[in-house]
Amino acid sequence: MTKAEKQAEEIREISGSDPWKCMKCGKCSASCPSYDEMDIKPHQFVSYILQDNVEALAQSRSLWKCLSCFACVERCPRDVQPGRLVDAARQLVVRQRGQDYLKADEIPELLDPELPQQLLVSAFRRYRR
Amino acid sequence: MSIANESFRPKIVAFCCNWCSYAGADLAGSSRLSYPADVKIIRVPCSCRVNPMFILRAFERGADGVILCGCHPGDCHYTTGNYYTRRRMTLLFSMLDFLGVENGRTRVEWVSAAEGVKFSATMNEFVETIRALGPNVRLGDLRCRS
Amino acid sequence: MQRIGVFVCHCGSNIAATVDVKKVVELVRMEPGVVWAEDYPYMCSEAGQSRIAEAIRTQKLTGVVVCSCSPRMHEATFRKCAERSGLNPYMVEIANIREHCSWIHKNTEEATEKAVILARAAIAKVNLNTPLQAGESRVTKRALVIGGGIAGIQTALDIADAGYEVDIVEKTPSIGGRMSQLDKTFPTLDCSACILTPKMVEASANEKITLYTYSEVEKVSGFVGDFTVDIRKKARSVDMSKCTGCGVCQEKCPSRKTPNEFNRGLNTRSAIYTPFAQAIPNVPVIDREHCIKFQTGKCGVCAKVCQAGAIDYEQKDEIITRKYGAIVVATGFDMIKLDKYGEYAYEQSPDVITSLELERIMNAAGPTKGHLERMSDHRPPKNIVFIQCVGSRCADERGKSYCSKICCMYTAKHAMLIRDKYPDVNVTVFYIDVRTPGKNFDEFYRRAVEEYHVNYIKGQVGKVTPQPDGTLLVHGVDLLDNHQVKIEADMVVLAAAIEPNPDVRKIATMLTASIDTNNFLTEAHPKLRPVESPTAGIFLSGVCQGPKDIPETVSQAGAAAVKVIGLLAKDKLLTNPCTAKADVLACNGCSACANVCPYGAISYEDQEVRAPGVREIRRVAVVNSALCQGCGACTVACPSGAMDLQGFSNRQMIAEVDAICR
Amino acid sequence: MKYSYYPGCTLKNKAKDLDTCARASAQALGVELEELSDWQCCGGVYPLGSDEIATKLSSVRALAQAKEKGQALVTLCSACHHVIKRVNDDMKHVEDVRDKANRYLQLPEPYAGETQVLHFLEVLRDQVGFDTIREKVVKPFTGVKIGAYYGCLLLRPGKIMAFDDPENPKLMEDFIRAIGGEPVLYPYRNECCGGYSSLKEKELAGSMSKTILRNAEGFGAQMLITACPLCQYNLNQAPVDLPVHYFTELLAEALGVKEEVQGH
Repeated sequence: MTKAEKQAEEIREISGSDPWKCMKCGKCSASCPSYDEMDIKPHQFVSYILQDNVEALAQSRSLWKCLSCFACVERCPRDVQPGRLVDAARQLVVRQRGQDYLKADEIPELLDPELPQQLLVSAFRRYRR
Repeated sequence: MSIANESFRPKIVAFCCNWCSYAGADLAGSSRLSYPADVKIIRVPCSCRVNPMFILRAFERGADGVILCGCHPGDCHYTTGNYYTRRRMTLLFSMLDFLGVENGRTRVEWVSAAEGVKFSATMNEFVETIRALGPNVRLGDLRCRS
Repeated sequence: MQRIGVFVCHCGSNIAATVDVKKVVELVRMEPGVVWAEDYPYMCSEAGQSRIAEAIRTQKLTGVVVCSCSPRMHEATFRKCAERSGLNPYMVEIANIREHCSWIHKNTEEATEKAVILARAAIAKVNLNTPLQAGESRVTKRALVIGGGIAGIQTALDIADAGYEVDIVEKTPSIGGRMSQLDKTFPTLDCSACILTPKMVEASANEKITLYTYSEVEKVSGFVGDFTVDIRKKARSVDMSKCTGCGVCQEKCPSRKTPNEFNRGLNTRSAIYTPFAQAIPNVPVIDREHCIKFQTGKCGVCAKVCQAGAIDYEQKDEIITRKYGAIVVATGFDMIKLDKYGEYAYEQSPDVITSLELERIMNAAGPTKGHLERMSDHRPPKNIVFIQCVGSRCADERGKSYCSKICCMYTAKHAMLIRDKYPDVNVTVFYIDVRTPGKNFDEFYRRAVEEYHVNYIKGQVGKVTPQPDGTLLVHGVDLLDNHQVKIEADMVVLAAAIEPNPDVRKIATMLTASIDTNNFLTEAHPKLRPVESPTAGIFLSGVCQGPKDIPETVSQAGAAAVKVIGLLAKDKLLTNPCTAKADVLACNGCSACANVCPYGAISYEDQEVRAPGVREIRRVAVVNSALCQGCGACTVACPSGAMDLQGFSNRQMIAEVDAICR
Repeated sequence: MKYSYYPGCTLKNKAKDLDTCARASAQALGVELEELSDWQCCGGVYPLGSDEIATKLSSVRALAQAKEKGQALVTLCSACHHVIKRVNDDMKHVEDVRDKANRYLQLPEPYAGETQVLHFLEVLRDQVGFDTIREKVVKPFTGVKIGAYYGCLLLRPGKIMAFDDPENPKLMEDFIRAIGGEPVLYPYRNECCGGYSSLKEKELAGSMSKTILRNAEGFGAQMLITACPLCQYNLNQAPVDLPVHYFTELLAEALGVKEEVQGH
């Protein structure tokens, strides 16, 4: 098993999603509110995993644009639920140290007086180890 | 047969009704879904044909597990046969359990003609259970032992 | 002692590659009763069968065991072969060493060992077999068709054409079914009513056909050739012999708020109604739930205006009991409910409709008189979006796992008809795949694109959001261009999945016909016996067996009719001789067996019982072998062991158990 | 009616109104909310990775505490509800998570998802009943057109959250009717507000919130209600003049207990 295959396998395991069930209908991409921000679109995520192309996913902007709104999870007619694959890929990246999307020193300038604690907590959890 | 030094190979009798489960077993075969050779199937017209005597006889003759397969409730070819089976076997199995033949050794399962996958999975699982339980020592007729 | 011959089949390499057939032959020779054993590459072949026949004659065999494929495949073949050679066919048993052995095991040693054990069990059974004679039962030369859609009508017409009586039972007030709701049909675009109505008229005029409309099958008993069926004729509240079909009652009826089922609820109808103008019979029914007279007692307008005096508020449901030789199920389909697809806003917006609703809107006799308009404000739409595969091809519990098969074609038809009649209207179709197998089907779809410039986009729609201005914003995706598509539509049409008529479960249970997980009726063989149910005497016609379009339905309807005719042409049927039999010496007439018999095949009579030291008249069980289907329920219920099943006797079963556990 | 109550961090700080109004209303409705003694932050987002354990533990602690008291666990913040409900589902159905969490926490008694997790809105619907609320309302929002904003976290994934129809919910609309208001149905009520992207992707979140507000406004809404502090923040950041309140604020006001709260 090559490293790429191993990583793809790991993503499938972490996500608990079965990309082979995908019938490429695109309902995930049609539902995604951050679609325009993403370089790799939700339905492409599934294909990338099937092709063991984890390297591209790890470099992808899409990891940080997914909002975990679960629209694709709810609507996927094939139970593939691409949102879970996106999150698994994100986990794979943030678990490697130094890959955090959010650095602690950036925080002060991002704050505003109204900002709820929930936002900081959520962003921290999603964006860094 | 030489079972001298091999690991435990259970004897398992499976009664399958002609209309659903036997066809399900055929489907498992034509789909090449394997299960251990320890399972031997006896064809009956309906699961309700299986007299508790047959099951007692199997254990007496050294079977380690007996499984009964019939049509799903509501789908019986004879309308109600599997309901009789369900009731009869509930009684029989609890009695057998009382006599020391553990509940894991007896089982009723509904397998339709379309469920080759289920048939194979059920048999694999059942054989696993029996292997874990080991040889059946209760009810065996000592005169039958070689 | 029996003289048994064992015949081991290689099935080419299907068996021989895994099972050491020579070794099986060698080992079974040592079994009690076996006087002959041989192997051959294809036992079922002409040559194989003649070897069996030869051995029966030369070895004077009294029993035969064939180790081969499943008895469901070739038991009948080998039994016929034995019969031709002068051996009772029920002296033949099959050891299934293919499906239950060679195909599922890899290890030759294990497979061979198992094959030998299976052969032993069969040999042990044959040692106890006795010759059985198949009985005969008579065939009632009349067929019943359940469902009066195009499938049922065509089957009935074909059966009647061969000269047999046939009854159609239809639940709604008129025959015609789904096809009567359609506007045009693909791929020829001829008008549905124009080709269906003549068939409906033909069915009602044919003297061999009896129509029971507004009726339902209530009870079925009996078996192939001799079914007894109770049909409930629901009270129409209108005397069919008096009504002239003038329609005045419907015009004058003051209760007009009931959703019109025929128009899929897009408009309303009166409480006394015929579903559509060409209804057959053209006799209205009173929907008692919505009738003012039945609900409050005060009204009776219809009775007052009826010149023929046909209105009968006192009419009662009537049960008709009839005998049939064969039953055809033609219960058809409906569209799935869309309440679980909130993202498509079907329940939120009247301008999101199903394809069948569009069919009614396009129809000249429909709620809009054939004008394409939005149901919310009756304005003509400018942008129509079609969404495919709504609830089809789903792995989740919201939808169906199968492809509904007809949607790609009817959507192309709708798109084309709209573009043809209203060239200014933009039509967009979101599809996952366009599936057009069928004669002239792909050409038809291509015409929609090439000639009519329908905009096909590969990708599914995520959500339809109704906007404050009344438009519907469709959020889709174009997977080929890889961008999201947002279309401001003013009408959205959903190709909802089709599903078998929900009543079919109840009917299948009455018929003991098997049904799959999607509620489609199961065929006896998916390829080779597609119009028969595994239950003898039950036949399948139309979508109750699987999704189909009209041409396919009509072909299947004809095929089912041929099967029925083949059955009804026989005067007698051979019955299964594997029936229960009571040993009068052991029977004490306790009734335990009769209580569990699902066929009412067991009765009791006083018989003189004679045995050494016994001579008395006793009440004993008697099995009617024409009614007994051989399930064996009684044999287990019998407390004295008097009841036994021929062909599967207690001794035979125990011999098999012993052989396996040896 | 006595419940364990898990407020969550934001409700102790920026979203105090959500919390205090709920408590006052609960009291007025005869519901006792008993705050867990030492709850910890839920983490804000549910860890989707099936091998994540550590990030689920704080929820398990809260759940186990409620179980010990024999009470259902009530939450207010959508995010807390989402996380705790899903972790509870894992504890009930995913053997691996259950084993690992129990081994780590060494609770007096192993926890296996026994606690019932309820959102306060579910308590209002199923335990108190909207009819009862209607009777107790003293200052109804008569004639006020109110849009419910559900967001994502309460509804999805529908199978686990089992809150309402995830694509066409009606719970909050029924709530609005109960307090005398007129619910406004608009299709974006279950679309994402931008969530945590507003920290680094302000434009993205802003445009999404704007779409939601414009749509609600178009359908005639005079205000929106929500159960989520982050949704409220995001929606309020958008340049649309449509007030967004917590549903508990309106409830307290309708029940006539709002002043009390502000008096404190």
